[in-house]
Amino acid sequence: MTGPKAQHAPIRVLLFARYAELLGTNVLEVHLSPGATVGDVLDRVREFPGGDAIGGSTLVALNHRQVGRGAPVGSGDEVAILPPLAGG
Amino acid sequence: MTGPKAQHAPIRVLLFARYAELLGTNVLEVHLSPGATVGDVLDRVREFPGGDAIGGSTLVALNHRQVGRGAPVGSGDEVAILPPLAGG
Amino acid sequence: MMVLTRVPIDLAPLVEEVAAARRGGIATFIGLVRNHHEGREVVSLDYSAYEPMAEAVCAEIVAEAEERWPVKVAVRHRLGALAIGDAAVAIAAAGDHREEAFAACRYAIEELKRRVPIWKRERYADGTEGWVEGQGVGSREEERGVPQ
Amino acid sequence: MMVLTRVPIDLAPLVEEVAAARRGGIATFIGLVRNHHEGREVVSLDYSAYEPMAEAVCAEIVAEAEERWPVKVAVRHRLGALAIGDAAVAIAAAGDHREEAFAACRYAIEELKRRVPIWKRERYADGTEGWVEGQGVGSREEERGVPQ
Repeated sequence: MTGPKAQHAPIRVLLFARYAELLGTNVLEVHLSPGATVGDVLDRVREFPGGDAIGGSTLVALNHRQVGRGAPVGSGDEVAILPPLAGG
Repeated sequence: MTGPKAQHAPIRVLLFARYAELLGTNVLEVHLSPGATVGDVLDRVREFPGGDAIGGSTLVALNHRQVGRGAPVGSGDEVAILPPLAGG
Repeated sequence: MMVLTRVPIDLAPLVEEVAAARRGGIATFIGLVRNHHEGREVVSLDYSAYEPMAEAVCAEIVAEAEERWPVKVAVRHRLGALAIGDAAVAIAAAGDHREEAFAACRYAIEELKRRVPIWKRERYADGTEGWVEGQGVGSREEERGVPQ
Repeated sequence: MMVLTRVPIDLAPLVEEVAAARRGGIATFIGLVRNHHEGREVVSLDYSAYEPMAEAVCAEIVAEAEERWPVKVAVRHRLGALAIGDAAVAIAAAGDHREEAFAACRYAIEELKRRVPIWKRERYADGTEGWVEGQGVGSREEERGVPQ
């Protein structure tokens, strides 16, 4: 029942501020196997040109909520990689 | 050199809020002997009708500055007897 | 700028008075006339002051705050008849950073309540009136602690 | 009410939003664009946000403050190009008494700076530009302390 497409669910990754500048885009799409986590998304994004600037402690949000590296991600999820915040 | 008039220097006493209401006036004039203190002014004011309501810990100002009971007063001084404050 | 005013207090001119290009944070406090006090329904009130002393003490408090922190502070206090919801007092404190702005604003309102000769007479829904004896120096709560 | 806005922030509507007849004290905070940062002269800046998350986190912070203290809180944060002296953020907190108004206002600005996904790019007098890495979660200062 599970074909090759299901094994490579597309996940939308948003980049902001310094990270958007370094990677030259505000949005990426990554394909990961079922069971993938936020940590896997980060690892994949770090492979893009400029992605190695994303620090190990970078804040990540999954569908608008802060999550840890272990949070599972799947098709349709929106992962946001957030550089150090500077509001206020 | 010092006549009877100098021994009875007039001191202007201002009353506010509850005290003005109790004594029926905003201002009194009291005459005291040279060497009199704020404490003497308070004792004299307490002799006026309604004056016994002025509490022992009442705040007193001499020429716009808070002072203790021992501060000397003389002719031309303005003594203000201040009920509990309620600004703000 | 005079502290005491008989017209409604607007916060905007106070904020402008303290703002400056190098200041990053402004903390303000507005004290409003409440519709209740110690369980009684308040309908309006009157503030009166020993005016020259109140101006002098407020200027002193502002100077103290500005000496203690790198801030600029502005204060207004209304006198006369006030309705529920009217601003009785407003304070603005601007500093380079929010820590000192908050600290100076808080200092100013606490000292104002403690030291400035202003009195408040409330009118209640049942038709009675009464002087409010607040938390200032000389209040009943403090009577035992004040040296004679 | 939306938190994020691209038009100048006016404090008055925030104060109105939180005021009510039984509330006696309103504490506010305004964060302004400063003309200097870490020794460099700033001429203007741009704020950007992860907008839906920023709205959600601000709503969460307001709800936390209103649960922790008996207060009503309102928040605005500006986005886009700002000039020196413009208000970047404004917070108003109204409570029965000033203690809770100050505490809630302070809580809201601290949490906003720590948790809301907003970024700031400064333009300096020497023609260069730079991202400001503030005190929020994920900032360089905190990197060592954040669990992986």
